[in-house]
Amino acid sequence: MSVAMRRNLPLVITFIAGMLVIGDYYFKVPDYNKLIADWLKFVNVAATFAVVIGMGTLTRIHVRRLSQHKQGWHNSLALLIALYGLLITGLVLGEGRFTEHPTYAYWFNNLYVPLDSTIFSMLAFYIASAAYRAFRARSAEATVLLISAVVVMIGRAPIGPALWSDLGPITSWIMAVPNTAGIRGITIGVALGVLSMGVRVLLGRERGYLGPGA
Amino acid sequence: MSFLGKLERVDPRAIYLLLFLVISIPLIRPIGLPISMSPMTISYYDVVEKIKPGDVVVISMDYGPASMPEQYPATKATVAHMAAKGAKIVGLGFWADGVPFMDRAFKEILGASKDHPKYGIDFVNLGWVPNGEVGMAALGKDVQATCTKDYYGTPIGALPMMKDIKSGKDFKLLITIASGTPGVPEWLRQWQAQFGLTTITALTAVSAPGVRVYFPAQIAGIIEGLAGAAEYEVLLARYGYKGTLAPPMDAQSLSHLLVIIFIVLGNVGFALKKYGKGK
Amino acid sequence: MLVTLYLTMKGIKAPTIRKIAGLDAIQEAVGRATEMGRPVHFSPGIAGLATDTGPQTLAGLSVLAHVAELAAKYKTTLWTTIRIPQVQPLAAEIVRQAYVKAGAPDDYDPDKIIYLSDTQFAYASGVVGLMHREKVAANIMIGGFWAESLLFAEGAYLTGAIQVAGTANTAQIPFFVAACDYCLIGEEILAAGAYLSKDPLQIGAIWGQDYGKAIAIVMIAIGIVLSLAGNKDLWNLLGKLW
Amino acid sequence: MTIPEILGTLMAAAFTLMIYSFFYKENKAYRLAEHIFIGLAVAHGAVISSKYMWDTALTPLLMKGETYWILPMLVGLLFFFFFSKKYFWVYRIPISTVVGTGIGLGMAGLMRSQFTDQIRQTIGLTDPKAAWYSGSYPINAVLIAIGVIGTLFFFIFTTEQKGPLLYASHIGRWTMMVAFGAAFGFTVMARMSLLIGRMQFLLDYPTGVAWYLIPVAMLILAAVVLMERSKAAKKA
Repeated sequence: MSVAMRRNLPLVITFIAGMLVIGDYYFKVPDYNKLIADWLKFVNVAATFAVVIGMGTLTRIHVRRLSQHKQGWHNSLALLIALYGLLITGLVLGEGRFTEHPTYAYWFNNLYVPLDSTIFSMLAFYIASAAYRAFRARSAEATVLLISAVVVMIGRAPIGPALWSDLGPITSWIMAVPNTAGIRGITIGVALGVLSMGVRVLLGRERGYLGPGA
Repeated sequence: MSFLGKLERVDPRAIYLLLFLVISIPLIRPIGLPISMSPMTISYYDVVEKIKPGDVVVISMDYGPASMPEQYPATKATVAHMAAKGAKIVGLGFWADGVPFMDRAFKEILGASKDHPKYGIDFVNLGWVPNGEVGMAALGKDVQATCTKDYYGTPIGALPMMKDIKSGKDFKLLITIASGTPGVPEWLRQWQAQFGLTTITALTAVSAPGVRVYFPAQIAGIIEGLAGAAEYEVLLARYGYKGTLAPPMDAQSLSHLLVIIFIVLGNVGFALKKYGKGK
Repeated sequence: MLVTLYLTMKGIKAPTIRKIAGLDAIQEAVGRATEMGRPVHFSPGIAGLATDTGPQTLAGLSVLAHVAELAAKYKTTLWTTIRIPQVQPLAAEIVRQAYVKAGAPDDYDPDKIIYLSDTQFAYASGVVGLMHREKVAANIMIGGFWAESLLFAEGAYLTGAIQVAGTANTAQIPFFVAACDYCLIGEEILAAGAYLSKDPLQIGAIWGQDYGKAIAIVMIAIGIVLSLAGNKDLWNLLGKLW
Repeated sequence: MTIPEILGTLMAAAFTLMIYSFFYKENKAYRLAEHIFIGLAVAHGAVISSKYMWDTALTPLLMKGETYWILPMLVGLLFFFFFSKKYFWVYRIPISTVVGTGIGLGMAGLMRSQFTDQIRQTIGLTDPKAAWYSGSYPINAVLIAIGVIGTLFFFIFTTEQKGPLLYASHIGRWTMMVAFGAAFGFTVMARMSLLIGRMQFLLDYPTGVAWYLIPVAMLILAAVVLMERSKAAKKA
């Protein structure tokens, strides 16, 4: 296949796929809309295969570490056992019930779920240390950031309004007025940015995602 | 370096340890600090309060286990409130990991889920609806075709209350317990905009500011985070609902105060350093 | 926007783009990592490609191309972590080509573009762990980020890394602003591809964006006056668009 | 509680503490938990994807004979050309399908929900009877409009920011700073809630078995710290 085609085929497909989906929003033709609903499922099914690439490369990295007895190889072993153990439980032993199989659910609920919420909860510590570090009255702008953060933080604490009854409304004002304005301005900007980016990608001008020189 | 000078650069580990203590102590020994009331929570309560017996309400689990501590109390309280008002509840979820919480809430509030004598008559759990926003659009157009079976595998035709529920038009109220995508904006685009349906939501506190811009025009009531849920529990006390959020609220208040104290200390240290040098 | 694209294509006007400090700082960050002999970490965010936040990931990948070229040129180790499976081959290809372009194809190591599961917090735990073990000196994150934003930003701060971060998810920008050295806000990341490529046509599209904003500004200014006067005409008119 | 339940709870608690040990510093316990988590998460992702594929494509294909479902699977298989040196570029076919669809989804309806609707919300009718802190109170409506306009000026890229434009974009910066501070302060609540949730798990009855692990973890931590101190002392 020619080089030109190799270069252009992906761009043509991108363009067609994008236009199909955009058209679905603006034209209410039942048959067409149904086709697009199926198209989205098509794309999701096709995209699913990429999971194997991720799994493959990760497995390769850790098998290599394991076989070379690199530092921390036992962690690689643990990773591979966890990966393939759960995978086999879900797919082979799962009797077609996948995640609903009791053995799967046991490991999922007692390992996966607590790990997930524990990592998430680390944010509590980090938000405290980040606040301590970042909120210094270095400049006028930083002071504004600091004050609005502190006011909202007290205002949103369950005890806040009990300390000072006007805090509730002041917090609401900050959230309703400057916060709304700032977020809305950014949102409008992002909408235009996405539109412009979309046009660039659909017309094949922005190809950074295909690699430099693609 | 003097003690005050050190305030500028405290080892983060000291902050972590203090935070750990400040949160565990009230959980072991509750203090009973007061709880305030936000207007958004009141609106949320008022909307549910207006439900008449027999009104069909859809409640969607759009969160996962990670935000369960924050979202589940609101889920449970909302189910209790709807049950008290005699609503016909259609439970479902667009997050696969979130749907089990619907089942759990039914069990904890109504005593049982699929084995309940009124299951299929007063409430159903349609389970996970895949494909995010696309799925929402499909569900709005045709409920029966999108959810052919409920969470427990019963065909939708075998559930008496689903007989008259064909599309998004047949609902009186939409409640999404949301924490990300798909969540509020998707529901607004696919349901609220299409059917003019009254919509209320319980959110994680972090997604709340982004959603507030829709209040009150598109979203009629918001429960914001755990504090919102605690306020809602207070309002529900008149129905005899027993909440669990008072001790966590103590921990919450204290942790906020701790963070503020650290910010103040940091700034004192910073100011001393800055003006100390100036001399 | 198509009009401005047309104008730039015909060479009638060549707009210039203002400085975006965050993007210029990338070079500084990679340079500093090189001096310290420590690696760089890059994340293109966690937004799936086939979702409406996908454009943010594409924006991140455009920046990755730039970062990888710098890393290849300076011979600095670059770790790229991936959450979305479909992004893995794209990122690997971008980094490989960047090394080829810099004339150092042998320095390319596919094992340094790691997929760390498509679960948000498993990915986050992996990234934080990696940043600490490898002692990264520069942490660059451009793309769609959610709650993990602060985990990465604080995690990298504790390793002493210089950080450049950007996202269009409004809820996460505050954390990047507070915890990172340089922050790209919203629209800036979407303009990054055009800014870095210096392709006049792409900049033409950015120019079109500015007209969009000008229209929004004018409409809001007129609209608020009308609204205070109790007139709803513009409001109704806008409701009929699109 | 049955034995597996108790073991499950202990396991959950142990892993919770292993993760928290990171706050002292990056260490072996955290590393192990992290690797196991990633392994589990990759597997979970694969299982969920398989289930999705099974429900969406394979069931209609095998049970209902809807043969066209073979198509996306063939397209998906093209991803594997990524591992081929020669036909490497073929993997760009599925990728561009996905990217195009994503861009389309991003653009469809975007101008309405994030552009015109946002403008409309800014210029909706004001209500002098609204509470003073509500966004529809006239003065606040004007302030919001000024804030939005300022923020938009901040994002003007192709005109140099000087003169009146600079002032306008300064208003934008200030507005955004207040917005960011507020959002940060607001989020503190959510993050503390998560930690409280974890602590409740560790401390609560009947899962209170987890309680006993905290002192154990503290002892291990203390031992590790002492060992490191003595090592450091020897070196010195």
